[in-house]
Amino acid sequence: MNTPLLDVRNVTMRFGGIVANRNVSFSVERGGVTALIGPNGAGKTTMFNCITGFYRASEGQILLDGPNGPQDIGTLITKPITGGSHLVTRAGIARTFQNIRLFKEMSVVENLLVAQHLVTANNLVSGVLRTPAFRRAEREAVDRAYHWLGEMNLTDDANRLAGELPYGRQRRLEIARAMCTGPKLICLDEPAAGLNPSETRELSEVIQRLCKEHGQTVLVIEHDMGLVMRISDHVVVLDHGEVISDGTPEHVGNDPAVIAAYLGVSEEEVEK
Amino acid sequence: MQTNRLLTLAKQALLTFTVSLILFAPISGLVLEGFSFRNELTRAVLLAALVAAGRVALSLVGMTAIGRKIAGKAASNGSGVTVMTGKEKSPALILGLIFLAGLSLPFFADKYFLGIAILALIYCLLGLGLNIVVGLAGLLDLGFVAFYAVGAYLLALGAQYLGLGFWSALIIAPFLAGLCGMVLAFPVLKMHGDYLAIVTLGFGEIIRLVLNNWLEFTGGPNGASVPPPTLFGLEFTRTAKQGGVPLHDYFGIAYSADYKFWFIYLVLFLVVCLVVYAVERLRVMPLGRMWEALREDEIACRSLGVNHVFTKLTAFMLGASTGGLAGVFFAVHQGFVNPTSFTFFESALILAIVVLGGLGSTVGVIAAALVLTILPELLRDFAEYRVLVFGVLMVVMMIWKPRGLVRVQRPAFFPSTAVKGAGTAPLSASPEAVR
Amino acid sequence: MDVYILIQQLFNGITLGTIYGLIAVGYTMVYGVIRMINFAHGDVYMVSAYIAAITLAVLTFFGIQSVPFALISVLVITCAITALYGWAIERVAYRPLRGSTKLAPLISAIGISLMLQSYVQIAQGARDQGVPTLISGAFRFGDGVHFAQITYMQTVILFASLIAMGILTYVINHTRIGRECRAVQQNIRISAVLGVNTDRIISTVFVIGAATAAVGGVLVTFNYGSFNFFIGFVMGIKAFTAAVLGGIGSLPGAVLGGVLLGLTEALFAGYVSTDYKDVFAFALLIILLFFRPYGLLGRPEIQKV
Amino acid sequence: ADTIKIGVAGPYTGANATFGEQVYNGVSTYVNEVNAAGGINGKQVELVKGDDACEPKQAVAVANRFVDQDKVQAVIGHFCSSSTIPASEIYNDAGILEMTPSSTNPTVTDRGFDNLFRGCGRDDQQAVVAAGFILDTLKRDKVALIHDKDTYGQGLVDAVKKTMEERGVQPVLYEGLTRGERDFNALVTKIKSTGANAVYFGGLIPEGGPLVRQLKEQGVDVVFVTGDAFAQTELVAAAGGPANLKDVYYSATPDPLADPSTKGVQDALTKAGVTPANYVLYGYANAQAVVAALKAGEELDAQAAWLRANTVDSAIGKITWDEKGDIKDFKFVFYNFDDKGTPVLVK
Amino acid sequence: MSEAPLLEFSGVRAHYGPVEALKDVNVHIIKGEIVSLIGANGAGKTTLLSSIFGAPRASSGKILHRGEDISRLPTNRISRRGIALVPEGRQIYQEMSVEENMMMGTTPIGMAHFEEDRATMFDLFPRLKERRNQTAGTMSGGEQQMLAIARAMMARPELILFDEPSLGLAPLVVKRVFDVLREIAAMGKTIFLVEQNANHALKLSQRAYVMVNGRIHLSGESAALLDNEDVRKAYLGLH
Ligand SMILES: Nc1ncnc2c1ncn2[C@@H]1O[C@H](COP(=O)(O)OP(=O)(O)OP(=O)(O)O)[C@@H](O)[C@H]1O
Ligand SMILES: Nc1ncnc2c1ncn2[C@@H]1O[C@H](COP(=O)(O)OP(=O)(O)OP(=O)(O)O)[C@@H](O)[C@H]1O
Ligand SMILES: CC(C)C[C@H](N)C(=O)O
Ligand SMILES: [Mg+2]
Ligand SMILES: [Mg+2]
Repeated sequence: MNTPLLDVRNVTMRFGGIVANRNVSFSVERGGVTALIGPNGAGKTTMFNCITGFYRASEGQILLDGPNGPQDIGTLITKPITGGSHLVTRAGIARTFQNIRLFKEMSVVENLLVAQHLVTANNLVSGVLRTPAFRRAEREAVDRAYHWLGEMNLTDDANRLAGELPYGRQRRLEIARAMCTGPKLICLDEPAAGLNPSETRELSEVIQRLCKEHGQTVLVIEHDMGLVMRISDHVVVLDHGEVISDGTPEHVGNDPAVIAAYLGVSEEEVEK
Repeated sequence: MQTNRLLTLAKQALLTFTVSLILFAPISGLVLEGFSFRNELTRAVLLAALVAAGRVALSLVGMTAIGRKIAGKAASNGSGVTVMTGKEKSPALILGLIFLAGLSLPFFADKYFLGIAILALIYCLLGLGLNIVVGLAGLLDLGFVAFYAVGAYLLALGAQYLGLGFWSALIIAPFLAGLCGMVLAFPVLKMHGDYLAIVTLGFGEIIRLVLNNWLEFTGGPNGASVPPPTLFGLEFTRTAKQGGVPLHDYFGIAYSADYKFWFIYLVLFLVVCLVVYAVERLRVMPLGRMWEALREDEIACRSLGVNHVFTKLTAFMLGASTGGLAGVFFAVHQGFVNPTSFTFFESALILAIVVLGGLGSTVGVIAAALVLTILPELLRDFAEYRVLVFGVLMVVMMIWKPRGLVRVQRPAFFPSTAVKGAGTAPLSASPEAVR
Repeated sequence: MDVYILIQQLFNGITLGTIYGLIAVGYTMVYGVIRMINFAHGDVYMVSAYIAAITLAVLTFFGIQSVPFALISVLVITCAITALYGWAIERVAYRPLRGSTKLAPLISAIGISLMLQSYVQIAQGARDQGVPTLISGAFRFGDGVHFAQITYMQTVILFASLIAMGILTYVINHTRIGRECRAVQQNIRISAVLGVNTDRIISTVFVIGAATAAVGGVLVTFNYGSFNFFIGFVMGIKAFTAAVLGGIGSLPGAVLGGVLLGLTEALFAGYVSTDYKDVFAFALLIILLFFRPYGLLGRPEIQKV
Repeated sequence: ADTIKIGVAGPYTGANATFGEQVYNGVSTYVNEVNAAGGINGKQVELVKGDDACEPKQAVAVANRFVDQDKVQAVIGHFCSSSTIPASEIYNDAGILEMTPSSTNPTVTDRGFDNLFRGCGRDDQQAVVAAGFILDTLKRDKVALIHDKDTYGQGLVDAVKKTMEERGVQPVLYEGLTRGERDFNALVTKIKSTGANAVYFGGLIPEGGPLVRQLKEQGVDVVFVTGDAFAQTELVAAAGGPANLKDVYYSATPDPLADPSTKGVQDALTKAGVTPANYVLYGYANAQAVVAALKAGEELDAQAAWLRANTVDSAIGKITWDEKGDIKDFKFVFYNFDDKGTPVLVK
Repeated sequence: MSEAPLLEFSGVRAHYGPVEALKDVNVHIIKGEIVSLIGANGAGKTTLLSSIFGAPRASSGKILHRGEDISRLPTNRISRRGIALVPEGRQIYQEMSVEENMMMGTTPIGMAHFEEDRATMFDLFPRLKERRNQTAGTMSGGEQQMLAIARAMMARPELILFDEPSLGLAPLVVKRVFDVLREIAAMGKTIFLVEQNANHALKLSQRAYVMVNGRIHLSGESAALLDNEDVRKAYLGLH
């Protein structure tokens, strides 16, 4: 078996006295959906923040596999002067946020164009003079933006302000925006929150398509167990900052520890 | 109903009257004379009555149908940003006309008017520069005047010590100012929002204070004189002072002090046009978009791989460069620079231009620069009431158009024909998505 | 080095600093609640100086001789009228801008600042005004030649400022109105939904801010004895600097920032150079903010993503 | 035109507004008299106010406006040297007579403009007198030099310093305070620590008044000498009462109002309800000179030549001009204060 | 409907700038009822709730509370009438402690019952008790949601508007929230519930409205809607 795309090794994250993650280890395999679940406050978002470089984990390592072997996220963000979480994105991890963070006063397409700043010819002179190379790059960027808008079923809203969109579409737009960075791994923090069941179903199809058609690796935090069970290949359960269960959806769904801590006895699941 | 209205109106009037009377009575009503005072209370009462009457008049207008319409309109233009539809008519014709009109202005205007036009254009330049920093990148800069000073003093001191001329200063100034921008930006970029504001304010003051205190080098409060500009070695003075030939002698025409103004105006006008073009381009370029994205949400930007420090730095430097450019023109126009031209109030004025124009809007900035430089001149007839009226108008304009004179419009983008429709997702119900 | 000179400079710095602190409180409070830098605050202080002098003149005119009584009535009347100024300015120039961009009220404030200056200049004339010395004398330490002193008036300033600041800090942190102020600061919309009368809270803040400026105005007027329509400008910038130094939004920070600024100025002026004392003060501010981006006592914004 | 326009430029707003007012009051008082007496060669005189707020930027705009829009025939102003210097270039180009009632900085006339006259003294003249006064009359040798970092104040102090150094006296302190501040306690303590027995201050009353007061409050035993900007009635209030003015001296022109020959000026001012402050008199005197010059001819050459050749019997005494445009032998005398704060001539 | 409604929208329209977000909405809620409102994203549910608090103000039509039009009242007066809102996206005071947030909830009625009500809330949400002094902004999403509910309850409102209270909550907590809603209803409070989780909402409520594009599209007994084919397809995700 080849190396996992992302390998989280013994990560601990503390905020003053609060330990949000304690000795967490898990890995994310290429091309699949890994779900991170757990009760509120279990430390899932914190884990995400460590993975995407927003926090520097207090202890442990997070390794992202790349062409030159595994790379430690921690060293990327602590690099002097040039270091920072943006390097993590450049290394191939994109994310969405639990509380939507779009560029509200910019149009939907522009949101996606910002995400592509690395591939467009980012040169002042060529931009002001509109060299052919620059125009080509811009055109490709716009087309790529429209491609992802299409994928997320947002083409209609392309030239609206992002802030005007209803919640659900904003969530999809965030995913589209993250995809525009061309990530190896995309981390979705509660993408289905605020969506109704049929919208959730659409979303799960979108995510599945990402994996199947684009070979995208997805790491997702979600409370909607229906979605999690449907799409994920691998589930990691956190509770009080610790991994309490790790395995296939079936395994986790039947793990008494998980049921006690998180799921409760699910009438809904029974009903279906 | 009717009497009810009248009653509230009367109440309102009375309240306004009382409050304004209390406000006006000490300051307008009792004028200090040494350790005692002179009674001018009637003046205070009159003022208070005036304010109350104004208030009632406003309310009355608000009650009429037209008034309500106006009020409604004023209230509804709250939302600031719109996205263009992509079907707007190209403004090339109008722009061309404006350009020609701008070029031909010297033939119609006298020196006074031209002088104001030059100042207005200088403020356009300043506004455009600060707009990059504040309007686009969202970094509140209260010390912008520092870069303006750098440009101005570059020419003044450069001429004095290094023999720099107008043209070489024009080329060096953006770089030097940009460099200063970078020096300032380093400590500043770690800071957030209003801390940044005060640090930039402090920086602006430091520059001014140093210019003022360093007598041996800068001339301190006495300032430094600036040589008049030259054009290919031709001078605009009556007699050659810089070893060239006076322009009027060369062409064999009569001497006129206006030529210098024409020259400055035309060069400045062209520079402003260039800067406007560049700034407009920036807004649809990756760099400009990153600035705006940073203004909207820094964390999201970082999550997209944007190096926020570097991006802010570029905004600061480009803004500073533009300010430096403006400084050179100011110096050459004045022929003399001293620190009083670079006070905090100047920064505030430039900021007012940017905000009044509508943050991020180039057209707005130009409009506001014209308004805020021409207005004080128009107000000259008010003599010492000038500043008062200017202040009142500033407040009124802000209340009237809180989001600026011109709404920001975002460009529309459409896919190239090659991919049209290709990206339609299977679950989409409406494939003909592109408007 | 003469130790009395050093002590004297410390006294100088601390009294100047408490005054900066008093004015800074107004900036900090307004900023704390509506995140607005109220550039007209310095001019409100200027207006209060005039009101104080006029009130004193009127009292003298009516033959009131008792110094404590005069001082207290001047303080009360000035605070009241200046507070009304604060209220009116907010009502006229800032409230209509609620909910628009953050910078709109800033510009409006600059307009108000120009208006106030110009209004006072026109109404009262541009010349310097003064008040007679009410309280003279000083506590002196040392012998006849070498001594350090703190004047009675400076003592009054110190105590009045500390008391004013103590009361305010208590109000903000421990009373309902203070809590509501903080609530409005963090989320004005939801505060209204929860039943907070946001307009009134904001007005209150302006009123309190103006009143503290008035306390400053009265004390400064009686201490330095002279003023004109332009004194708001320099004081405004200094106090604003103090507020930021201490961490804008924090009341104790404003005081601390003020005192620090005052001390810096006094010591630098005393031992290095008066010319460059402001350069040094601003440089210090920049350096300090570089290492503590939220000022001395400011709390960093929570950045939970 | 059937009227003659004279521009009066100065700060009518901003920190120096009080001076602008005074100059204008002086000028307008005299011009009203002239008009009442039939004007200049039968033409009425019209005054145009130009507010430059002592900012060079506005000064240039005002100058252009005077020249192009208002078409003035002479200018009284500008007030601050920093405004006069850039604005005078424009008047020079346009060939318009200019007389400044207050710009004392040497540069103003040292540039060799033929249209520009100074209706007041020069800083270097005043400084020489002041240095002599401190060293010889008051016999003080430990002098602290304080200025306000402005053209006038610093110019004056620098000139005093130069004169003193030429005479071999080193100042014990040379410092600049910041305009707009009120608290100079730190500076006062520093002065005290140097053991100075005299302070020469170059600056204006808003800073000078509190400085005097704080020197007294801290019990610093020095004489306080300063320039003509202190010849203002508000000094008493600004310094905290007459008691604080005991050892304060300032240099100024001999008080014209004490001179019986200027009775007319006095009456005119009383009639117009103008308090005769320092710059009111300068304004009045400059108006007298300019009107006299305008009477001499319509051309600048004639006007300038007249001024260089004749003596004006003005509100500040009999004045004549040298080639540069400076007043010849501008006289400075010293004033001190009595118990009520009224200035008295130092003999 | 014999009883006069506690809250009634009659012909309400509301705009965001040029966009009409509510188009002639008629909704009524009777005292003691649980009414739910479901609809797709962007249908205008949040707008409907917040128009009660005046943002955006109804541009025409009336919002009647106990028969009085409240659509022009200042926002802060609404909560004094016994209406509380649990807003979308929690909107807790980030920089205040949990307790202070709860204190803010008491604004309309004063602090008289604070201790008592706080105890009740801590029973409902033990997590809050643990974190009572934590700065609210650092709490997890779910914890914040609980706090938002608790805060609204502190005003002892008669009518509580919930805007997606289950958003971002773990399944266990969602269940608890719905249990809490039931308990709250049992206390005699009237509940108006906006939910994406239509299944849960319809099971809880007696009546429901379905909103589409700013209009009320369907309304009726919840049970009936639960069986409605369209509703099942569109909102319950069942085919
Ligand atoms: N910046 C911070 N400072 C202090 N404590 C924090 C911070 N960020 C998170 N925490 C704490 O760490 C714990 C984990 O929070 P986290 O947001 O990771 O939870 P979560 O698993 O994402 O929960 P939810 O599903 O509700 O979003 C919480 O108890 C929270 O209070
Ligand atoms: N501040 C705003 N400015 C402009 N348009 C807005 C604004 N808020 C909402 N809208 C628009 O109003 C419509 C209704 O939005 P609303 O938030 O009420 O929907 P919702 O039903 O609550 O959706 P969700 O389930 O996503 O919360 C949407 O089309 C949205 O785009
Ligand atoms: C400030 C004034 C007294 C003017 C001063 N004489 C100058 O030359 O600027
Ligand atoms: Mg989370
Ligand atoms: Mg909603």
